[in-house]
Amino acid sequence: MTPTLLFVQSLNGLQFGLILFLIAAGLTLVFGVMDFINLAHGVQYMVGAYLMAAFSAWTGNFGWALLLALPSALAVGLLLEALVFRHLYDRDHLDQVLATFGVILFLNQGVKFVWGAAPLNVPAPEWLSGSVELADGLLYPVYRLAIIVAGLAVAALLYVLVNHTRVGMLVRAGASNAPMVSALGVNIRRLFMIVFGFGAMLAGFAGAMVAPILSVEPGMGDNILILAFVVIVIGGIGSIRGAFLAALMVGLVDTVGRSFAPNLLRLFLDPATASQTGRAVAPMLIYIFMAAILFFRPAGLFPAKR
Amino acid sequence: MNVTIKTLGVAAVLGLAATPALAQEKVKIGLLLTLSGPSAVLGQQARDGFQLAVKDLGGKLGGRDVEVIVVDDELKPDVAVTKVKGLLERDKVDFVVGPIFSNVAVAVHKPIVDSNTFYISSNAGPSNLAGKSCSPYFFATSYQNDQNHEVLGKVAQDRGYKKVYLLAPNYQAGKDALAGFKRHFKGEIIEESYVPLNNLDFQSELAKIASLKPDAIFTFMPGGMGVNLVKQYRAAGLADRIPFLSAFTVDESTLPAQQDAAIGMFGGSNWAPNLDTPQNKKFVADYEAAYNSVPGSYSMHAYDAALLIDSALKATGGKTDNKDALRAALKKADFKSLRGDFKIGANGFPVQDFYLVKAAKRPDGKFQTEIVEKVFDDYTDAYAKECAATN
Amino acid sequence: MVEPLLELRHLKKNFGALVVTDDVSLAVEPGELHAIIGPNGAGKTTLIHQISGFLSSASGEVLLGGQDITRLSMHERVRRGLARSFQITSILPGFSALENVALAVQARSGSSFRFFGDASRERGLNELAMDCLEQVGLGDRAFATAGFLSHGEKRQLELAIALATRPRLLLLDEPLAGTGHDDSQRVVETLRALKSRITIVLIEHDMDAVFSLADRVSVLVYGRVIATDTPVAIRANAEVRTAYLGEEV
Amino acid sequence: MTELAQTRSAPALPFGRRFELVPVILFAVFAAGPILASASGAEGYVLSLLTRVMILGLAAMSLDLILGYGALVSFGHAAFLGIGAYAVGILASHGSEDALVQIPVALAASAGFGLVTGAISLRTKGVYFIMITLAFGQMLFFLATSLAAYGGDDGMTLPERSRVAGTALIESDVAFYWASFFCLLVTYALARAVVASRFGRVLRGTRENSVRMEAIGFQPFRYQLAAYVLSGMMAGLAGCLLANQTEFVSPAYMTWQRSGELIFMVVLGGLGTLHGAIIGAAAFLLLEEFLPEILHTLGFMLQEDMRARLVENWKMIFGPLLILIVLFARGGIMGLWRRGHHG
Repeated sequence: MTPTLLFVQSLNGLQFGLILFLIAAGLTLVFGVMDFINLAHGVQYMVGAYLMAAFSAWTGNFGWALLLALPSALAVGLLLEALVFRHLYDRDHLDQVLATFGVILFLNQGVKFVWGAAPLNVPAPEWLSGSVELADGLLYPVYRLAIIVAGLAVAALLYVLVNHTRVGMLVRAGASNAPMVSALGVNIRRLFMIVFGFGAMLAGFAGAMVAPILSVEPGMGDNILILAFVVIVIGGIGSIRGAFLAALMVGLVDTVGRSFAPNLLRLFLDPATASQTGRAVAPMLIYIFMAAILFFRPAGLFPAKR
Repeated sequence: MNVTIKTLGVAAVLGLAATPALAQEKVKIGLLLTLSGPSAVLGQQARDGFQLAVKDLGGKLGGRDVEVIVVDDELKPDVAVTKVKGLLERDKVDFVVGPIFSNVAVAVHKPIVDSNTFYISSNAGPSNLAGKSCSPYFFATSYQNDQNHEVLGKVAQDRGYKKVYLLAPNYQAGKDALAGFKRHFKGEIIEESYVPLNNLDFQSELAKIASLKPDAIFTFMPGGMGVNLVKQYRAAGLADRIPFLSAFTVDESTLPAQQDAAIGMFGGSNWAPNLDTPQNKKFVADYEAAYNSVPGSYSMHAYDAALLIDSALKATGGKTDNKDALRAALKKADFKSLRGDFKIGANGFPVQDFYLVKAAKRPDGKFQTEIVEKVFDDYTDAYAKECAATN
Repeated sequence: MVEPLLELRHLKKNFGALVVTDDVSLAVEPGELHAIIGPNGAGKTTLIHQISGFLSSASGEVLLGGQDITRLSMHERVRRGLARSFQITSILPGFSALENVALAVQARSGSSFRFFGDASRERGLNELAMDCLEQVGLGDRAFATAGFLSHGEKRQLELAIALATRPRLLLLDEPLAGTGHDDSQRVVETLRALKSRITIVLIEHDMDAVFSLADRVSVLVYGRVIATDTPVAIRANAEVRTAYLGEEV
Repeated sequence: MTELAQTRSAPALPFGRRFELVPVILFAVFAAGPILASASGAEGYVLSLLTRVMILGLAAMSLDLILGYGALVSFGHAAFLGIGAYAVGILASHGSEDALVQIPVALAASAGFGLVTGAISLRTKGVYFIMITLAFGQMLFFLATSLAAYGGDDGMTLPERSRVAGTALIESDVAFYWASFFCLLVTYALARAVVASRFGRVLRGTRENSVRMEAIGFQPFRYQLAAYVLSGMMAGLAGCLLANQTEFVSPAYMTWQRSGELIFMVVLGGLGTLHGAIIGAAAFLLLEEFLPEILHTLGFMLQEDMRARLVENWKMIFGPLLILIVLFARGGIMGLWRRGHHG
């Protein structure tokens, strides 16, 4: 393993982690502020990617497509909130899990109904395609760098929003004590709607951003949803800072661990066994990581004060 | 899940009036395919291919009216077993055709052959069904899974590649694929890389490939994984530098999403849409007209499965009760396959030609695979000798 | 001098920079009813949490019958004879009143790792539970679902649950809070009947009740005990009057 | 999760005091299964469907024991199904085909896995508990997919059903049906006894108010762990049956989706009644099986291709149906039934 390769893998982990963060941020806010488990958050990511594919085919331009996809993702989120989620805030977690699972089934099948089962293609914009040479023969796609930049920008924006605006103050207060916020005379329903729509848009943004590098297909949000849950649980529910750190950690553990686990094991085992075990262990790494974190910190890294 | 094809019903009524002698029961065929989830597109291709064949045959197989019952196995083996029992015992089908995935094929194999029903695989060809667990009730119109990988191994060997990088998902079919490749490739494998199943991001592997600079890579990356790999391989600038050999990675089910990114990438197959026979040209044209997409081998195999059943029923005079006679007729495979040369081997799997194919853009803007060269002639799979069945 | 049943030595608890109880030392004699009073925010409930083991202490010791129980968890302290009620009623709302108490009886009689036999029909448990309910005057409500009892009844039920663990020491956190006049009379009568048999530490804001029930009173202000004495002496204590009573009486 | 327990309490009446109609009807229907099956003309299919309902009903019921009575939302319960199934498959592939060996091994393995993962998971609460159980389930799932010797991701076919004391007692579908029926009935009776017992009362008390339980001298952890292990063993038994029913063992039995479906069945049927979970499993599986057919019938006025599309996309109906059930049928099917009987 050369240092350059390690560097590239870390970049990949960073990029993957930032995408995870975009999804997890909304999830953790919705969970922290509203105490609402939204399994349908993953399909909002998928919807974002499909909207991107549709608008990209329609306009033929990446920028326009992104500009159209974002408000549309927001609209879809608000529509779902009004139709389904709003009626579930007072329910217990199991009801929420069930109903949002129903939304998953519907939307996964729905996109297939509308766009067909075959994966869709979204071309990357011309000025972001191609790659830069990081080291001799080691190319890195520009678009990935763009994702990293966009992800960091959104993280910074979120930091400012949550820490330096009135809505952000309410969100933080709501995450630790919802009844208190509503006692302050804040329209809690509207706050919920804003948080929800914003979370949906972030997930949609993540979906739109990855559309050119990943295949847009039904069910693409299911596995990433589980990872997003892993992230918010490691980070501590309701904590944006926790979600950010946890997302990067999960991204790095997965990406770097996957390529280095067999090498590491080779220090202790003979090569054949090492590669066999490495292969078996690699997909488990994230879960082992989560179980270990929760073992030592049962409420995640940054538990909300309640 | 009980989807009778109404148009065939109409044809049946007409047929009934014309030839009262055939006023017998319909021949029932259960199509067991994955029609939900991310892999549904493969099941749809197979379903459409089969139905197109039935339509081309005038709504009849071997002169008998047909009822096609399509069920979705949801890619869950235990669900598939229950649904297959429904096909066998409630619907009393005469043939089960399908499925797409090997794990489903293995799970339903026992209930089907135990009930002495003919099982025609239109895609999955796991090694144990070709070897140790072969059955006189099992036939395939596709291939044994390893064979497409063997094509690429042979090509890599023949072209004199010294160092090859292998990449597959970490599950049984992935391991089988790499084993299949290695059967004919004798050069150096500089790395065998496995990614988790349903992995969608290949940056780490691509970084490794770029640093190792192999003569070629070989990969087996079906479905959405393949779409991602191809796009990312192209974006990383590797496509023009390191030949991309693959199986089930660039085909008609993934090309609509890969598009230009896949052009020039190699695959192995027993057929391609541009295979130059009149029958095949008509099939591709009809399929595109009916379903608005380029047919892949999934459709072709299912189409041939219908032709195979048709030929056997013709030979038995439409009768299905004499299993031995029906089996003998199926074995003869007395029909003209879309892929040309086609025989059924001792283990129920085809003996056929294999080609190196390449993804290309057609003048009309659609994408398809095209034949580069024939790699194997009348090729039998490696497990046939393990099959002790006396069929 | 008799050995105290409960002894607190230099107990301290802080939440970050906020010190809630500070250097609390206190001795409760066997058989007495020891009331702890103090203004809101004085740290009374926190002190009860520290004694019962619901919260751990930053420093200091808790001794029960001469044994150090500072490191024991709440359920272990219960087994050593320390029972408590909560300021905000804590019962099993879905269970009947009788079952609430029977479960407490079950906790100290035999193993609860019995997987067979209908626990709700165990006569031994039910009779003792009924007995406790009657002691607090809830006998006629035994089969009512606990969640549907009136507020006063819930407080009585909590008392019955605590009694059922056969405590040597009972910690009561504002048993009269939120009760109406009639209910509070009943609770006071119940406590009066109990005080001869069980040592009680009582936190209460109702001064009439405190001064009519207590044998001794400790005054807690800003987390510190400023005085411990008989009710009469406390009333006369100048420091207490200025710090606390002066503002209220 | 403790916070969700307070809103959903089991009926206050003590157990076993009154005659309960629902479980009697339920088991009567199962007992009549073979007659229904032979009358339907598709005996094997109906039997296999009902057997599947009973087996997954058993798994769902085992989950209800900790979810409905202990408020522990295990999102990795399918792992136990997998342990049971793999115990059968692995032993069979090494020549131990007797259920009298396989079942004890499966139960011991489930108990061991439950003990270790439970002891770690129970340190956490609420959603953290959900996620850590998911993590353990996923670890086992990936482990199974890497067992190349036992079929890896493809799974493996059993040569035949387990033998019982050396005989092919459960080889026929009818005999296997009765074996599953027997397992379900015995486990149900056992679970009923457990929830009514001293142990069960502590478990239920912990669900209602775990602080109160500590304040009367119980350590909830020990009881929750015991219940978790017990529940895992029951699910392990269901896994043994599932392997025998499909004569096939696969990692697909322990995907997180399957764990989710189990939770689903319990909530659909109604928490904390045991038989509710079985009814939930039946409703879920039968709906999954027949919804396409029902849609086909309902869609008679549609054009043929629209109708086919509707049937193929049955999940688009299934999803909203679930949402409606949650929104309008609180307490699941048992909740509906109870409301119907109390005005």
